[in-house]
Amino acid sequence: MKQDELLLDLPHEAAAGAAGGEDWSEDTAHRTNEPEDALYLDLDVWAGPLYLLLDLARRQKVDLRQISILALVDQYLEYIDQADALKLELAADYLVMAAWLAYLKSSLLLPKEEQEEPSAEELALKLQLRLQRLGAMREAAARLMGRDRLERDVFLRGAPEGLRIEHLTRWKCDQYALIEAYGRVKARTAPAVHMVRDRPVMSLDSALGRVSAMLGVTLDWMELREFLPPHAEPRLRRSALASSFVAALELAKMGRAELAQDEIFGPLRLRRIKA
Amino acid sequence: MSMDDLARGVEAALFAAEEPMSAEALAGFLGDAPLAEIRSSLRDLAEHYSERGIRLVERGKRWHFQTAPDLAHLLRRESERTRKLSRAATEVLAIIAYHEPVSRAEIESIRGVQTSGGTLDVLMEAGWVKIAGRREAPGRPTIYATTPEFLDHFGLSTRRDLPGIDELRATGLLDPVEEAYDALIGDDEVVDPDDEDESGLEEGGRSEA
Amino acid sequence: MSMDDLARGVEAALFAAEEPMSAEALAGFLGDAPLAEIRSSLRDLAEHYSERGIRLVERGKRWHFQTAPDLAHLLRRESERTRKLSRAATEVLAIIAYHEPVSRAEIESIRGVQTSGGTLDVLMEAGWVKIAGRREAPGRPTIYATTPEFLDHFGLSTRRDLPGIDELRATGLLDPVEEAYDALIGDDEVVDPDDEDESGLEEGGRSEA
Repeated sequence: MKQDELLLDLPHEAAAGAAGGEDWSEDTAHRTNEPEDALYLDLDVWAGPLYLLLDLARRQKVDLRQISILALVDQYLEYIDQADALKLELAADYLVMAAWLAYLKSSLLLPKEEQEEPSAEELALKLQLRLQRLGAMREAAARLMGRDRLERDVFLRGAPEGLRIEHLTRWKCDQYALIEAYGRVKARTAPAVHMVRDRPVMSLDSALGRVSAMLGVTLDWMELREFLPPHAEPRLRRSALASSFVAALELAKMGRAELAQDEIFGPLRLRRIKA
Repeated sequence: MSMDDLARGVEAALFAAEEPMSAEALAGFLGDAPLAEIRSSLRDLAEHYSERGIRLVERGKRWHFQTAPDLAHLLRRESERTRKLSRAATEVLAIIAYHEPVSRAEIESIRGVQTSGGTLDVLMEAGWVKIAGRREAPGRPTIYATTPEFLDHFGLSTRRDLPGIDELRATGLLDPVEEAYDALIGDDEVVDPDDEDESGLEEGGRSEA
Repeated sequence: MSMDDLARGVEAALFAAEEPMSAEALAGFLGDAPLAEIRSSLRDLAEHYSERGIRLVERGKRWHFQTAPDLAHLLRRESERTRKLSRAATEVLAIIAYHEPVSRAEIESIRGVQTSGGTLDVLMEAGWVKIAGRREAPGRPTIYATTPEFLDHFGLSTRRDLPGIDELRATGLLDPVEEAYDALIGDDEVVDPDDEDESGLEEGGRSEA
């Protein structure tokens, strides 16, 4: 199967080189009416080996399904010979196709037991199927082009008035968006009122009072944390710690207390200095 | 319904022509047909089309097809697009709804931003706002009010159905923090209001300390 | 000759329209008339115009007026799009129309030659062929299909009107070679390939004859 594809694909890959000449304009009616015995040498009209084969097949004047591949191969090879005799420059893909067809022919003539896979019959049948398909499409194209075509055979109105289209915009907005917008406006333009939030704090004054009162009770060292209100919520506790620390410094500055700390970040202790 | 070939040719030629054609031009086009026959075909065709959706009419000796004048109203199509009202337009609409009738200057002073004339046009095009006269004040400014369609569209039976300031505050819609935050991060980004409150609180706390 | 207003409206709309119109589009234009009535008007109008110089035709579910084909000799002119196409282009167009959607590799495998990019461009520029997405296959190749303009231009009501398409389909000529081959020789994997081939060929030969 692989080999088959490779071989069958070779010609059209090679045809890539000749692709420039592939787009010519050509009258299909003229082609099909060509007399059978014409010498087919105007290479210009062939797009590639498959086309050439198809045209050769057409000249057998039989259904493509009954075409003799062997006869076709002979015709092709003969054609190439003739062209060569006339010293026409043959595109490489024509020669590749010729070589492949010669191989196909010899395989077809060989006894079946000696054949490799895929068999010559398979290759021949596939070639035949390809030609049928290409033939069908060429015919379809010709019939399509021959239809009553717009702007050639039939015409649309030359100057249509056109249908007027009025574009209306339907605006969309919902109740929430409306109310929210109003809230936004009011909030934006409301006079700025700064609300100070009620926070649990211990002021420096009350810390000072509390620390000095507690220092009066004992002469022993006390850790700073012992001065904090015992059941305070965490935020008040943080505030109290800060205020108490400042109060302790204040007391030390006034000479009423002394501070000690044994290590960095260690517990801070203080005790009263006797007056 | 059988037509002679000349009439068919005239009909097709006039149909396909890009401009009106005179009887002479048609005759030339149709293989030098006798003018009298062309004219007779034109009359027959005009008669045939007299009651139809299209007419064959003569203008300055030249003939052309056109649609029947009484169908002009049919040959208009309205295509609708739906568009979301812009933020600015929504604000203006809300202000009009809460304060109507209001002048443009009043709208601007409430919004705290200049309002482009296009915004009011859009609201009037939408059919939600109308001009409600002029204020008897210096300059006699135009004043605006909402329409019954406005109430319909927003599912309100009366303007009094709109929530009052207190209710707005209760729903958090007057929260200034949100507005400040909006202003900070730019427009329409919707933020989870819970997140917003919390971050607002912390920020406030820090700045106080 | 009196016509109902809907038929007159349909006639006028199609006459004035710059593009072919579907029954749905007409209904939209004509104040949301019932589709069934629009369709019945279209049939009546097509009947009315069947013998005249202009025709009402359906192309891919869209309708338009055009001149009668037998008057082509009077009106014929060459336009950009009717300039003779290269044979390559006409074949590629036919292959796309009969096989759509189809990839470039598939087109090339039928034609046996490479297709220059220009050929597809010409067809796309004419508005007859469009890219119809990608095939969900290795390499995700671009696939091509015909357009509504293709139907318009070649006077086809639907792709089923493509000349000979039923026959081509029935005879398997639209199937790929491999598939046709497998169908011919019988699909089963058989132990002895030589036998298989032989019988397959013979069978194929018989069924073809």
